Amino acid sequence: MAETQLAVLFTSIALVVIGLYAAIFVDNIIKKIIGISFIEEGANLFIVGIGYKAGGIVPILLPDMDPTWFASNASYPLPYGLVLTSIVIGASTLAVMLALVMVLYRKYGTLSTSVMLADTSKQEEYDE
Amino acid sequence: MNELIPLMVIVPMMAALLISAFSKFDKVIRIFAFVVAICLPIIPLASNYGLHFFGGYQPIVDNVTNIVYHPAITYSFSFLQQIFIAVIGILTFLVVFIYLTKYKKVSGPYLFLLFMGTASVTALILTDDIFHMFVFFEILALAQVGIVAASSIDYSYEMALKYMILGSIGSPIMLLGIGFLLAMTGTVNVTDIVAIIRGGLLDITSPVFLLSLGLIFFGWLYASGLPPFHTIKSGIYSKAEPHGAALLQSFTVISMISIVIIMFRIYSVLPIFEVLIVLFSVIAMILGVSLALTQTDFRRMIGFLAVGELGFIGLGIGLGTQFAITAGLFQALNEIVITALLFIGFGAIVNATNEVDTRKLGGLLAYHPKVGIMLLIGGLAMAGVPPLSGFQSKLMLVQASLSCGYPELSILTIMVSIATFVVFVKTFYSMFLRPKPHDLEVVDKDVPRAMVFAMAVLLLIIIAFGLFPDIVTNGISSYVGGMLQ
Amino acid sequence: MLDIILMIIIIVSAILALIQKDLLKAAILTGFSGGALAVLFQILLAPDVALTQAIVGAAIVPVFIALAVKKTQRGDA
Amino acid sequence: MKLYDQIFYVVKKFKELFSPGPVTNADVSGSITAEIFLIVSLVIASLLLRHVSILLAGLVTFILAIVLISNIPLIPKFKIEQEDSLEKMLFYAIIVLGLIVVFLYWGGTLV
Repeated sequence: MAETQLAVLFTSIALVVIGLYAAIFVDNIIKKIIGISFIEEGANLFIVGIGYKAGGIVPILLPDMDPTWFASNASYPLPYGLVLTSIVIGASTLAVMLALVMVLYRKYGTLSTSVMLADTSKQEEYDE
Repeated sequence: MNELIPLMVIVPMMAALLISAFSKFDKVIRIFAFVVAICLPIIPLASNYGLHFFGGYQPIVDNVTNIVYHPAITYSFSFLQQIFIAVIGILTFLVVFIYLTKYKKVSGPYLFLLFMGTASVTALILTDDIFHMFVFFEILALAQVGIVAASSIDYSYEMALKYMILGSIGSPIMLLGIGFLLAMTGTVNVTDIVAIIRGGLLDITSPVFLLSLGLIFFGWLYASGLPPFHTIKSGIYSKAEPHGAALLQSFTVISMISIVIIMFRIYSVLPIFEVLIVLFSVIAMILGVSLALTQTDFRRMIGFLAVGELGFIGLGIGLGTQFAITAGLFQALNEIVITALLFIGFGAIVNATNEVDTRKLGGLLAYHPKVGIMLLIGGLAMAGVPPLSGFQSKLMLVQASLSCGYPELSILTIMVSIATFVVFVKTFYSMFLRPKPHDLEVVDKDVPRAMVFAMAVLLLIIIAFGLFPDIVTNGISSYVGGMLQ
Repeated sequence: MLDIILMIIIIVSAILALIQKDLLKAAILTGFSGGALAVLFQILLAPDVALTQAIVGAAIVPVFIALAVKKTQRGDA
Repeated sequence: MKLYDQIFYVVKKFKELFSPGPVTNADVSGSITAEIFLIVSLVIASLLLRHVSILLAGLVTFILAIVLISNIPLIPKFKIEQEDSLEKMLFYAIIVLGLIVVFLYWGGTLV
């Protein structure tokens, strides 16, 4: 079952690459943000994949289990704890970005990045 | 009194939550915010050095191999952390004080962001846990975005969104790096990782270890605003309110040094690590100063200067000897204070004239002599003129690079200092000394008292560090000595 | 076998979400990807992560995106 | 005479850089300082390569100096690449990420 772990790592890297592609080349800002959420999902999946133990059990110690048998069979729970935090952070970041997009849409009337987030230093430099 | 160590993070965080929850009661949160802000610099000064294990999980000694494991999130508190947390506490107090006196009606969410940012940088510098570092790094990024978006300057939302998008590319990359490290070592505690590497249990030439360095390094570049992130970093400084920008740059400096110290402890076995840091620092110095020379918006100019100064810190740490790292950290401390002084002082000018273009300003020395003199001294300190604090740290950096056998780096350091001086003199001339243009109207003749008070306090710190650098450098040097063993 | 199918669903729906012309469809496909990821976490022996991901990835994130689309515009212009 | 013309051309270019708005002495002298500072500091920084190989350092320094001096004014070209649009920032960020990873993967054990 080591193939599962390998496939998981492959999937996570694929998600990161898809996300990076979207972040650079897609012009629509909402799609760009969707792509960024894929990068975060890829990183999360990678970390869960580290903790996975092929043929193991869920890392919950029940009363009737032998601790030494449990230690050698359970998957590694530390990465799972980390990913929980990371998922929530990703969701909140996404919410803040979408809120900013909604505010900026009212000003520009378009979702195109090249209009919305273009160079602003020239306009404000010397307004008569 | 080790119970005070977690309080350094908990007090500002609880204050932030309470203030945003009870933001209806204007009078009460005004007093509450003021009291908490006074407490912030006092707590680290009253606390004793030591370790704090969250949840009380003491380190476990493996009887067979004699290796110590740390199951809890660990905070370590020593002189370095103490001085930095005290300085950031003083700065937060001054900024909150300026904010409270500036507005008739205070905004609860804005105070929430200021205190949350302070709490997260405090946690960043205290922590000994690489994932804990990542979490607070993300919270810090959110707080920074909020501070920028809350300002009333044109195009601040755009800049905040750009910072956020770049940040949400930088931080998952850093998380991937942490994941690689976790996959190799099975732990996130830095002390344990260092023990594993020193014990030879890890193949340091393996590509996974090298890749983890590359990915975490990229996250560090984003956190510290070194190239390629120098434009966005200087942009968010120029789009925040001046007192907010003073706090933002201190967040940047502290997150930079706390992440780089953790990286140094883990990766200093690889010689390429120091090469990378020196490379990016040199590029940051050159780009920051040469772009600052061509700016006409003085807030943007200070933003680029602040990025250029970050290069000095990186240079000191990249050289890797005890003296050089001490110099870099001392430079970091000076930069927090000096740049904050410059941002607050130039903010006072924006307040009085509503104008940020240096070409339209002039003759302000007659109107604001106090601010002018204090800004002049601050600028001289940034350029490294004796006997101010910038001189001491830059002299140490020049000596360190000479004694490491890199005379080119010391020439570069001196050149960048001179160029910084040119930038500052040019701006000072066109704002304060040259004749006042006819169409310039000085709107408000009074600079807020709180701003003058804040600048005076920061100036006192600059002069004190300049005259007696030993009070700081001895402690930092012994910390670095312990780190290098 | 289920895990391989889930991975294919994740990647394909991610790619499909990015090539949609209609942003609302893109939001729903993002939810597909997040939900499949939640099931994959369950297979990878992480039930607690799977619960969180199921709520966040399959419900909250698509709803947020759909709300943003409703407040702005639906077409990809 | 040719170099003089070139420097005069540089000043004219700077005028475009600061437009719209008046161009003062301080701005132009600042930009010329930036120009000289950029050339000299890049050349000095390239001298650091002597720790890798002295021949390489000499070659790189020489070529860099010629390329930089023959391409003045550099600052306007330079500033266009450092502007505030998200596309350029993202582009450089990803390029740097690629360079770091490649540099570490293939060169990490050499230094």
